[in-house]
Amino acid sequence: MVLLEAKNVAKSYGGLKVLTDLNFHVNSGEIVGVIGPNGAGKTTFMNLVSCLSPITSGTITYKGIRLNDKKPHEIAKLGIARTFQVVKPFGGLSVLENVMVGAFYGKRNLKSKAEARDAAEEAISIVGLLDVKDKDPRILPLAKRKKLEVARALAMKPDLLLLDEVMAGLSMKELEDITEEILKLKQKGITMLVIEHVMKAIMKISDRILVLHLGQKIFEGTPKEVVEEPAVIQAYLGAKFAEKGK
Amino acid sequence: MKRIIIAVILSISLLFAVTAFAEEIVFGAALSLTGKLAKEGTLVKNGYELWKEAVNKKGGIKVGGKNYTVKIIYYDDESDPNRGAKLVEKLITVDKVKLILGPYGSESVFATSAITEKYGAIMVQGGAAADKLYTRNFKNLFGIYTVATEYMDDIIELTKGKSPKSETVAIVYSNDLFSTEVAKGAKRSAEKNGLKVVFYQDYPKGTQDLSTVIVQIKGKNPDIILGCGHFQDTIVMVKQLKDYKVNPKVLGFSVGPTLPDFVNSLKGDAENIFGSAQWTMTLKYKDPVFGSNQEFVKAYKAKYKEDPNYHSAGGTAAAVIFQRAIEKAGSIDDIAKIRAALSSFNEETLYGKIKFDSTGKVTGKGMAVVQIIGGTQKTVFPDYVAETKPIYPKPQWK
Amino acid sequence: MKDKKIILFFLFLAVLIFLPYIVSGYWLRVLTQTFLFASIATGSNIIIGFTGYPAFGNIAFFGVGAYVTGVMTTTYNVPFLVTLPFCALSGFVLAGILGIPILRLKGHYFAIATVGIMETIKEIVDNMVETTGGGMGLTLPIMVGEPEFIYKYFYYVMMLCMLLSVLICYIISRIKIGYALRAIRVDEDAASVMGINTPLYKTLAWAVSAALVGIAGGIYAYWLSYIDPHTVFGGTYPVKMFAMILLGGATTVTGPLIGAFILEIISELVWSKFIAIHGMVLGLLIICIILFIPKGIFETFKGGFSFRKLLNNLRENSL
Amino acid sequence: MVLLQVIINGLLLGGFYALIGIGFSLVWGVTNIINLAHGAIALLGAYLTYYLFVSIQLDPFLSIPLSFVSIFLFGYMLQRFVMNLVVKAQIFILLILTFGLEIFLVNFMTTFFSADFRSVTPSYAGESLVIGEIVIPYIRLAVFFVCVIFAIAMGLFLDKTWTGKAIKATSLDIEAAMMSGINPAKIYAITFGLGSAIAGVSGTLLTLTQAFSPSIAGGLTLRAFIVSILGGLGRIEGALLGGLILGVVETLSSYLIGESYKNAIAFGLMVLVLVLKPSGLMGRKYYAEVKH
Repeated sequence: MVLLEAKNVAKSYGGLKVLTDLNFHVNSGEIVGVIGPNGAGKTTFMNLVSCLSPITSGTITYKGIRLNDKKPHEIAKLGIARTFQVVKPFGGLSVLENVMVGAFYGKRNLKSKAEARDAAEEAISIVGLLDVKDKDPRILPLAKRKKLEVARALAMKPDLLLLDEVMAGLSMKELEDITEEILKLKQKGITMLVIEHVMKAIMKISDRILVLHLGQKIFEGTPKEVVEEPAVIQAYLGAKFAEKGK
Repeated sequence: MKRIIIAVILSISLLFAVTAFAEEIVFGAALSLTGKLAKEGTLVKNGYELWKEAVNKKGGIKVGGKNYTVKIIYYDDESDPNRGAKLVEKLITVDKVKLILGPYGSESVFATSAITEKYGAIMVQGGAAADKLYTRNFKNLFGIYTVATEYMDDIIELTKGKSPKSETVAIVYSNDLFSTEVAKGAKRSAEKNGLKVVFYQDYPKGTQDLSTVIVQIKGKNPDIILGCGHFQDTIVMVKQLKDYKVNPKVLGFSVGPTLPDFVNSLKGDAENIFGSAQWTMTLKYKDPVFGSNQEFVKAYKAKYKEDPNYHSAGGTAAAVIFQRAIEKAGSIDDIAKIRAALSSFNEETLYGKIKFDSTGKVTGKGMAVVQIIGGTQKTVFPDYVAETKPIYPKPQWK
Repeated sequence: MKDKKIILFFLFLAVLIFLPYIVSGYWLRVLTQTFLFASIATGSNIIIGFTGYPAFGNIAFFGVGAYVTGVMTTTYNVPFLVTLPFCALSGFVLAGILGIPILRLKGHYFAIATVGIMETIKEIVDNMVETTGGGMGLTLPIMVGEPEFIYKYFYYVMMLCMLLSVLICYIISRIKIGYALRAIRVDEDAASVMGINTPLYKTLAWAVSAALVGIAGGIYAYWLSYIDPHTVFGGTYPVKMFAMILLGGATTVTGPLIGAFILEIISELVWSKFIAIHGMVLGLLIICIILFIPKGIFETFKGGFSFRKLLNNLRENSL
Repeated sequence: MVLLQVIINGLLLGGFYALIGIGFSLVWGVTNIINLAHGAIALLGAYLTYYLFVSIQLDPFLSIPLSFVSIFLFGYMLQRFVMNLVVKAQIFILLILTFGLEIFLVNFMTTFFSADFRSVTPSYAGESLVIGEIVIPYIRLAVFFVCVIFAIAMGLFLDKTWTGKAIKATSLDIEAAMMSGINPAKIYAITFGLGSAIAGVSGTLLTLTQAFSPSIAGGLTLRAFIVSILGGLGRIEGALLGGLILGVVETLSSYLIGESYKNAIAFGLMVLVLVLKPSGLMGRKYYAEVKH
């Protein structure tokens, strides 16, 4: 079953085209990876799905509902949750309270504090942050803050989870942990769209991979196909050369 | 920590330590010593201080054969009427003072007199001219300023019978309590005297530009222009009237020409402008404390090294009247007796012949009219106190 | 810890309730004034501290409330207490309507827009001479009764107003909405993707805040019995309000209240000793609060007083 | 004809407003400080001019350089040793800090210069250029030209000099600027100094056309507010345009609607622009837009 579908999606800022003519879909229960060099339009696409910025043309549908004119909070109620590449914990609220916000306002829309606390604790235990649940997230190390992002999104009880570079900057051990957690979540029936630079991890978790380059889809296929696709390799190598040139 | 506690205890005890000693008569005043009315507030305070020194030099206030040294407790209301009210309450309940000398400014008097009335204390004020003060049926408020609605009467009176005849008048005013009342009174008085009011317009308090108003006035070409505002807008108006070559026969202001800064700020452009004055230095009145108005002026100059104006004189006069009423009442704490003495007051003071009507406002005092002639203000009206004849019509701008 | 706080609060409350039978009229007035500031600061803190929108011109609703009571009691002879719900309502509706466009702005822009609104409302009131008396101000009917009674009356009414503000803040901080507001304060994008209808909650927060400030304005008007546009819209109120919020701690329920008490009592005790220069002292005091204890005294001195903490605060925000 | 006169009056007034706004806008755009003490700083320049005129009869136009230099130093020190200490704090903390400064300065001036209203009237005051029915006062015209010259000079300074470019760079991206060797503490101080200096000059010019006392500081700041919002932050040409618009709007609304409504209309306009186009009538996306 198709959960999320993008048709001819384009986004431009003034004259600058960031995404052009993107067509693709995510099925229920899948993990879809999105890769591409910097500036490929990955985060832009994610912002379009979560309605943080308006779509220039084309449509995105989720469960058959058109998302173009929705507000971010409406999307959240429909069961889409996301994390941010630059983590955005709510400082001044404890880890537990951070996650409670998700339980209160996500798809669950809980009313009572007790219920929200239970839901939050469950999400926290999934990512393994129980020991720091009363701490202010601002003092936690990056890995834990990234986990907090995931926990907050999970507390919303999403059907579709958008993960924006949750693995960047983590150690090998932490990477393994988080990969495992993501796979566990998949078993729970959560569909995921994962933006990632860490190739090894994304190859391991993804069912399918979407490759973006300069705002365009250059390839879509299984991890194995992606590794063998010349266009992808060229895009990455070209990008690397470009970076060296700087 | 210990030191902090000691400091706090000390400051609290200081606060409560202010009690009246024997043989002292204590007055209280909550004035604006900072904020937008700091200037006028300080002048009124100067007036009170001068009176206090003069009286104490003579041995104090004599009541029932006993001499009481005058003491005045001051507080600063920061030009905030609400704070003024609070401080008067402090004067009455904490400092136990029931003789209150008024603050400067209609808003402040308005707020503080409500407190004195509630506590049965008494206030004599020489610092507010709003008519509204006297429409509240207060028994314990006496004011010596001619009220705002009568402010412009004498300037209009002055133009009567002069030639060439003035027929039209333009009135502009700042939209605050005092100025609005002045303008209303001026309009009424002008119409009563057969003048046609061709322009009547308010402007925001403290405006920085009046060019549009002046261009409009120019179109009407009135014989008389009356500005009812405050010093700041008066200066702007004079400058711009000259800029746009508007030349009326009479240019008069409610506030401004009577203040020494008027000539300092405008130099030659101040020439021949009329102003209403509650009081001027040259008025020839006798006074029970200083002997005469001239003596008061001399004493003031000696103490403060500057000329007194109607603010400070108002302060002194209010205090003088208060003192005379207390002496007549024969009691320093019987408010009813002091009130009766004030109600029946009829004496000449440096501020003029003072009588109060049943609402507590001064009656029949009138205003003096001054004109800037040769860089100084001269009293030109009414005739019996005038130093010189008014210059009419006003010559064109240089 | 929590129990101790609540016990302390009720102890404080009990003292306040019995105080009028011990202290003089002047001190009652000082306290009433303090309650007034505490109400304004606590009410405003809902939008400023909880939601993170620096509504510098929030005093606008204080003025609106004052004029609602003023006009209703003078023109329509409505009893004073009956006007108070209307003060709240007018603040609520006005902020609700203005909030929709204005709350799209952030930071400085929002702060300035609220100042613009405050000045615009002031000028409008100034020009509605027929209804409001314009610059001439408005005289309210003076309450009949013994001064003793009147002062106790306003003392208790203002105290109730303050307690109402604190109570509402407390409730907001405890329930679901409180979490939404605090999330909005830290990061609006993150809050919205978590399902928080940010425009709605922001507007709601501002409206509640305006309603509380409006009630305070209504009581103030009847208490002072004379209001004019220049005193009720602006003056030093906004900055005093902010200083109190900062001093006590912006993110807490009782912080602004404590800030109000500290600042007002200090000014009572100290100001009269520095008549000539107290304006400068006030300015310096505010500058020092900002430089050394911007997080509020409780946050800063949690584990006891030390100069090092002051210096740390100084270092934290410097370039 | 009256309408034309009113518009000319508005433009002349607008020149002055522009100058008040430029400094304010510059400081806000670069350092992200809304300087509520701007009006009070302008008055420091006004008092300097006034006392120079009274004591040695120095013509106000000649005291412009003195105002500029001395108020620049004042502003530089202030930013370097006070404002820089909290410049990274939340915005309302900065707001309160500058308000505290305003209270301090106003009371300082009241204590030492008295609350008296002052004004300077040189011998040539009141002379006007008369063309048909249109009257253009020379002083206002001169004030206008000084303001425009300062605006242009300021714009050139920012565009053509290294310091100017460093200021612009800092306002765009402070981290990138730091990495290219710019010391932001110094740049902020220079910016605040310049903003203050221009305010000081506007204070100097103020003495010629109006009466002033410490109590008008707040009103001046509010005008600066409106001008910067109308024009767009940190943009010199924007502030110039904003000033002119404000001047004309004030005189026109005063003529067409009523003098007492002019402030309401000016503030209403500001709120409207904020809501509809927060980056100002001439503002572009960058500068302060990205900073919240």
